[in-house]
Amino acid sequence: MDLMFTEGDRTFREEVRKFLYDSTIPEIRRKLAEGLKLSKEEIAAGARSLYKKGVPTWPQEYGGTGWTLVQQYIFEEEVRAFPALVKFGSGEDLVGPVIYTFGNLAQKQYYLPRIANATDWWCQGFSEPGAGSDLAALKTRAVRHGDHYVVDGQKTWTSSAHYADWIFCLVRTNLDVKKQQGISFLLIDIKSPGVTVRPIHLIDGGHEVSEVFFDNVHVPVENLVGEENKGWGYAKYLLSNERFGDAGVGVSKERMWRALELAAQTYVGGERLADQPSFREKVAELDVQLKALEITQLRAIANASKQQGAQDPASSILKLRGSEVEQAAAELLMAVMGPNALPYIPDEELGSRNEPPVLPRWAAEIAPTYFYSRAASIYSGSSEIQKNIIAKAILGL
Amino acid sequence: MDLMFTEGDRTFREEVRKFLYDSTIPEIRRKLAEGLKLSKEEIAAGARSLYKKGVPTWPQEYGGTGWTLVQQYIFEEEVRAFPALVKFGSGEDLVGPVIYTFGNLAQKQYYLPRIANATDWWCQGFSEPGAGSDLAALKTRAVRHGDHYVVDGQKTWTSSAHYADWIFCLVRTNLDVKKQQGISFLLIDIKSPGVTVRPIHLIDGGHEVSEVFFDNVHVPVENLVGEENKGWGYAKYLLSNERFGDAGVGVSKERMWRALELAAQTYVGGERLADQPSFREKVAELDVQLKALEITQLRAIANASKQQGAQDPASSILKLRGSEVEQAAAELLMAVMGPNALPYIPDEELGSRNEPPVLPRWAAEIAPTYFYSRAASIYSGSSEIQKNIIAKAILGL
Amino acid sequence: MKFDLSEEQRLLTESVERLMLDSYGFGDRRKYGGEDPGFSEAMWERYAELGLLALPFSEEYGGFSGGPVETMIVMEAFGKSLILEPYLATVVLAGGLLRRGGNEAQKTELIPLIVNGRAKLAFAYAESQSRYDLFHVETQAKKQGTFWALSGVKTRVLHGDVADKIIVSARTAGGTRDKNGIGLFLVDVHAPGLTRRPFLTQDGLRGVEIALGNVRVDESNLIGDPEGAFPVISRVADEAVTALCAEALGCFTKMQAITLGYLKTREQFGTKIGSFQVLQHRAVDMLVELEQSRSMTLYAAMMVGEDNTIERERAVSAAKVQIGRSSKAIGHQSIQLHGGIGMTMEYSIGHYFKRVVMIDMLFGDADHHLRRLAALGGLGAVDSYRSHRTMVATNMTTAR
Amino acid sequence: MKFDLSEEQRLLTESVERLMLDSYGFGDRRKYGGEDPGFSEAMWERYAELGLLALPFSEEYGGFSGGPVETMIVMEAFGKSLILEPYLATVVLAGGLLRRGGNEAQKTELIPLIVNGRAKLAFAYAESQSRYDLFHVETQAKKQGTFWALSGVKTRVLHGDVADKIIVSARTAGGTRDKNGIGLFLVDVHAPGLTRRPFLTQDGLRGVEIALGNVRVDESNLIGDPEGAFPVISRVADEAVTALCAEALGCFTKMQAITLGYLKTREQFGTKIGSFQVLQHRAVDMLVELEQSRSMTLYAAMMVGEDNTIERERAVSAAKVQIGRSSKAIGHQSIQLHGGIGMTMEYSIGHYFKRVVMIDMLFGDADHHLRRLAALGGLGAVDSYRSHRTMVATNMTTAR
Repeated sequence: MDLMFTEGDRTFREEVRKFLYDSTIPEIRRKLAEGLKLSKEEIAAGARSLYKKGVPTWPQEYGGTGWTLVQQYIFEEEVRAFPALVKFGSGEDLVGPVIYTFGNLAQKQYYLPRIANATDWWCQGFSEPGAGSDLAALKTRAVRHGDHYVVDGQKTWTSSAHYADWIFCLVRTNLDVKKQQGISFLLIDIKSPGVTVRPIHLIDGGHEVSEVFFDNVHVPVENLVGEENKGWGYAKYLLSNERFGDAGVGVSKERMWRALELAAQTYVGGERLADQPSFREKVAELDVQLKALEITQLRAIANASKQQGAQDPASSILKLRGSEVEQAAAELLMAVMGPNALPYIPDEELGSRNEPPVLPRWAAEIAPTYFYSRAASIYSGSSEIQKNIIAKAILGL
Repeated sequence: MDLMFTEGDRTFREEVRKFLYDSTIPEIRRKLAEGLKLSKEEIAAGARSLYKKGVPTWPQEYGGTGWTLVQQYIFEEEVRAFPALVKFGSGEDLVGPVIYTFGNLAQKQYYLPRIANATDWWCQGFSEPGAGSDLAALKTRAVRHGDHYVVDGQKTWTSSAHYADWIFCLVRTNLDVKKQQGISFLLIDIKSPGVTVRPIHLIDGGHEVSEVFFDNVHVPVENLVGEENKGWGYAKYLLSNERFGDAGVGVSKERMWRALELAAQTYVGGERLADQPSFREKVAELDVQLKALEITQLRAIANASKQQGAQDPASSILKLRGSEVEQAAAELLMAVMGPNALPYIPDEELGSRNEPPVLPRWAAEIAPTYFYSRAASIYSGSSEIQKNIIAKAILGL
Repeated sequence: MKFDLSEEQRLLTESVERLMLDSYGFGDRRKYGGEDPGFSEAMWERYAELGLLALPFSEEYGGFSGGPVETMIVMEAFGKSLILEPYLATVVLAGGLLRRGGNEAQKTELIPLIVNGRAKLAFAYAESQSRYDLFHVETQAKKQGTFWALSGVKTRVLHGDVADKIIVSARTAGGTRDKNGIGLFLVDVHAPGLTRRPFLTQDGLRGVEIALGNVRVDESNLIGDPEGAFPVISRVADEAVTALCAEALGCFTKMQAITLGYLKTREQFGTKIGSFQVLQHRAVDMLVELEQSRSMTLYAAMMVGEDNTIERERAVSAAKVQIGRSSKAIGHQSIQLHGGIGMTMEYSIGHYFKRVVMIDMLFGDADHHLRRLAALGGLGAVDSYRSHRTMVATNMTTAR
Repeated sequence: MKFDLSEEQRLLTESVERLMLDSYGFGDRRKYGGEDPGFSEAMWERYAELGLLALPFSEEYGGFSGGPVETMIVMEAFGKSLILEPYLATVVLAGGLLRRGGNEAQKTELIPLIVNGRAKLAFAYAESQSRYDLFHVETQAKKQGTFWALSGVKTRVLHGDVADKIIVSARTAGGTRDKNGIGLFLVDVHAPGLTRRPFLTQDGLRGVEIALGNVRVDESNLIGDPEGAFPVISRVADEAVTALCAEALGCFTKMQAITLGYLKTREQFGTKIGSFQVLQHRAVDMLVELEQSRSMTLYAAMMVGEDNTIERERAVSAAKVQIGRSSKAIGHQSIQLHGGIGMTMEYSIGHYFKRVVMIDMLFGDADHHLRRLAALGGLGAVDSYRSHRTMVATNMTTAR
């Protein structure tokens, strides 16, 4: 057992730092550091600068870097700390792996390069209003007519659909079988006639998710991934990738860091908050939770490197525990901010305001961050669903 | 709305104090204050001194004081603070009310005075090893033969059975109906041939509960309370009384008080623990919970005084929340005691030891108190059962 | 000990709840909030007609001499509807300062205007560095002949956008964090040198930051002792905290009811989600929090009239701790039990959540009040318990 | 980064787990504990035969030069069986003090005896007022010619009843709470003036209190610098904490398995109780705690060899915080899920519970270590994160 990063890992980290230093666009870095929103064009430019050596998490044959999971972890950590993290939709993390694992040659050749050079922004069409946690209960239908499917139905909670060029969807292609068995995986050009995107405003005041309506939308049959009615299997593969990466250690670290920055500028009862023992203990408590999560994440990575595909107990708790720690970090930020979190400053005003002058600009984002953090235990399979899965799959209950 | 105690209540409290001062046996008070165990004889003597004006919680016609619920609450509070609290089995709180509510004249005349003058120690024979939280699944049988029942079976978790003169039991008298409908309520002389009491040692090291075996035990039919096969209803009445009184505000207060006493003599990092802000905040947190519980208890009393029998949301949470607060108070005590809680001193040695000299004598009881506190959320209907009941009865889920 | 309402209190409850039911549904609230001035002037008139604006004032000024229980009743009902009107600012805060600190002339002039709904007021107590310390005042008031000249910046002045007059706390003597040396000044919003910068709050209300550039305030607009206003401010803040506890309790009550309703109707996996045991137990946890919050709100209402400052502050802080903890517990739980829909602006539960989070941050969050309570020695039950036991022990020893 | 065991480590794991499986069931433990000396001498011999007693010592004294991972492996297996033997006292504590502080003569004499199972030792560090502060030493050691004279009372000396020699910390200089001025003395238990008062522990172990009345200790039995032993004590304590984390992890693993087994077999309301969703989710909570504890135990094992004191102490404290919190969480949950049976002495789960509670109280409970961690500035990840970001920012500014 050697629990340290290897010499090779450490060298890799240095290389990543140099790479980021050389290739990141300064203006994007500055905006990220100040918590400002980026435009779609800026995100695309940022993604292209990050993808210079290939898509970090993909195999080399599909335009990826071919890095190990540990290298990917180090890259992600450095990118986040730099900060240079941008996510150009869910092409890299979600649909890309499905395409190179289950897609045909034509699909690989067409779609993968367009993700790798940040041309196509993808969004995910899984959730539906009637389904919620019961994902397989989806109702959006795709009926085959000759060389195309006709799609009718509705998706919801679709992240960044308003930016997207493409949407990958689970659709029902057979009504006569068990619900999991009649589902197919379709790639749909979001500009197709009959597709309507309508924003959902969330309680943080932002617009991140949308409803997507399909009314008699024609989709060529060559946009079917894998086999018809086998989509549930591809979706499970995708979701296990999504959950695996979802411990959110980097997000939580960054929140803790911001809380400490802010606490160093905040006076409570005439004393610097950052110096008060009870505050320091509160932070230390979170620090322990976060370290435990991080080691658990590393264990899961080590285990996954060893035997691809198998699930160990450590990985199954990443999403569950990760969302709790993320939420605790958001609460900590909020507690530090205190009454100054009261004012609401709409996104569009954020750039032009300099007030309140004693606080960093990202201060205005703190209450919305806290509000939005409540979604972390709901999206990508709620905590209740995660617990049901673990109870069944890991504990055999 | 007048949320204060009335002038009459305050006068009553003064009277109680004077009564306790006049009638309590000093030696018993001393032992209670030092956390020492009392003998059965001492408990009987203590109970007789408390019952001088009648049994506090009973109606006057059966030898009770006829006090209001508020007066009973004040009496209990004062008795505990004095301290003079002794419980001579479960005659007063559990079986007494069943007998005067559902028993016949002969039963009332025979049993009630023997409780009121601390002659008969009663214990409760409800739980069985196979039943656990599913109380109605009990298997102890009572088969009628002429003028007596023959009882066979086993009870468990029977508190102070080794002291008891009588045991009141739920027994199955009909196997052919729904489980709740074939249960009867029997009063059994524990010295009857065929009754065996075997101690269960709990993890606190004490002997408080026992198993009670019934092997061909003959019980006269006149010992049946109410009607045959109607015992479940009487048991529910009894349990609702038990839970109602079970918020344990007094127990928790006393634990918090002891924790503060001990913290005033304890130095941590060279400083008095009682003076450290983070400790004081921890206590204050418990203090808030305890006050909320106490007011909720008073609300339940006020509501019960108004409409006897009806359950309001406040009363349904008393047992549930009460056990949590009791446990939190035990944890606080344990945290204050710290490493000095390590030594285990058996009961029989407690009287003869004076060491460790810097600590009060009840210090040796702290770890056992903490261990035993875990039972609070298990006995008298576990927290899970309470939540099931509340979800159904109060929330309609 | 009576937890029942008196006949008058019952009538008050019924009338305010009826008004809310008729005119303050979630859709009404969205409408009121979406138009200037961000609340309903019509509702404000209704409050005046019903006497709600007159509640805490004594009868000689047109009031009803109501106490903390009456305010609790109104605020709880307001909480259920998430009202937007400046009741706390005008009646509880500014009204409280006038009641407790104002002179005869000030009361005679202003209280009838409040009661009739013709004047709205606000209280500017916060500064950007003050956090929850009401005595941390850097805004200066300097005496110049018969005037006072005020300079400084006050932040988070809730409803200062619609106020006709604003009561400003300012330092007349002493150091930045002294409790002595603070005065209260009644300032006209149109006074030269006063500028207001409006902002929205996270929970859909409005407020202003005020910059005071040598604003002249006549001696007649000084409220009470120019150096001794802090006890009045502190007492009114305790009353405001008690009122906010009641408002939060109203919110909790609705959050619990809405969530329970959702559990009983929403179907997943082919069944009502309320049939899942885990969700049932969570609903029970919410009920427990709600009832504990109700108990502590009652306790605060019972104790906030107490003249013994320590006893009053202990009780009020304890209640605010409970309410703050429950805001998180009930807020998080109710959103989680809803799933995604609970996160949307179209649905009501998130708005309740944001309101209770903001209530936690008004006049001290749970951690702040826990510190205050700990510094005051806790609720004091332990003191009295100990002294009682010691007394008895002494008596008994003497007797032997 | 490798979480896999090496071949040698795998063999060690197998052999110790095999031994426990064969000879240390719950029934065996009751038997061993019920007879004098409160553990099994036979098992102690088996540990010697298997080389477990030799593990951390260097080969020149007959040891195997094992590191923290090897100790972790053994302690985790021991935790699963709740062993009663004085391994921590003899090998980890006294052995650690000898390894790190002893001179050549002392090591040559004593370590082979430990390795062969022929000597048992104990460490007397605690005093009744010292709580968790290892430097709070009032027991006096005064130099008298070639002797030291020790006087004072040491409490909570685990396994001091069976020890042949006890290493005693005593003050040679400085004030009561100074870190300087502490020496370590190897004291024979039969030395004149030394009396032992035995006690049982809450979790079924044995220990003594030691009274030292002018006990003469030869200069040759002084371990290391007479005034500078604290760094050694502190380092060995960190190693003991790491070992205890692993023992607790073993306990947790069994508690989780036993409870899961109970959920799968116990029937109530006509069904296996493991089919109730609420209990399923609780079982998941236990698993999460277990895995987080495993991660932090690994982290402590990885860092306890670190020579940088601050980094080491941060990591060890963080692990002890996690283990302490999990002791409560897993302990409470496993008893609750069992119901009444979990409260009885006849059943195993309560014994595990008591052990993990006592582990929390050895060498500092979770609150103590949280304070230490907070005082050390947390785990430091934030420092490096910040310095990294600042560095990058500076570079980029320069570059522009």
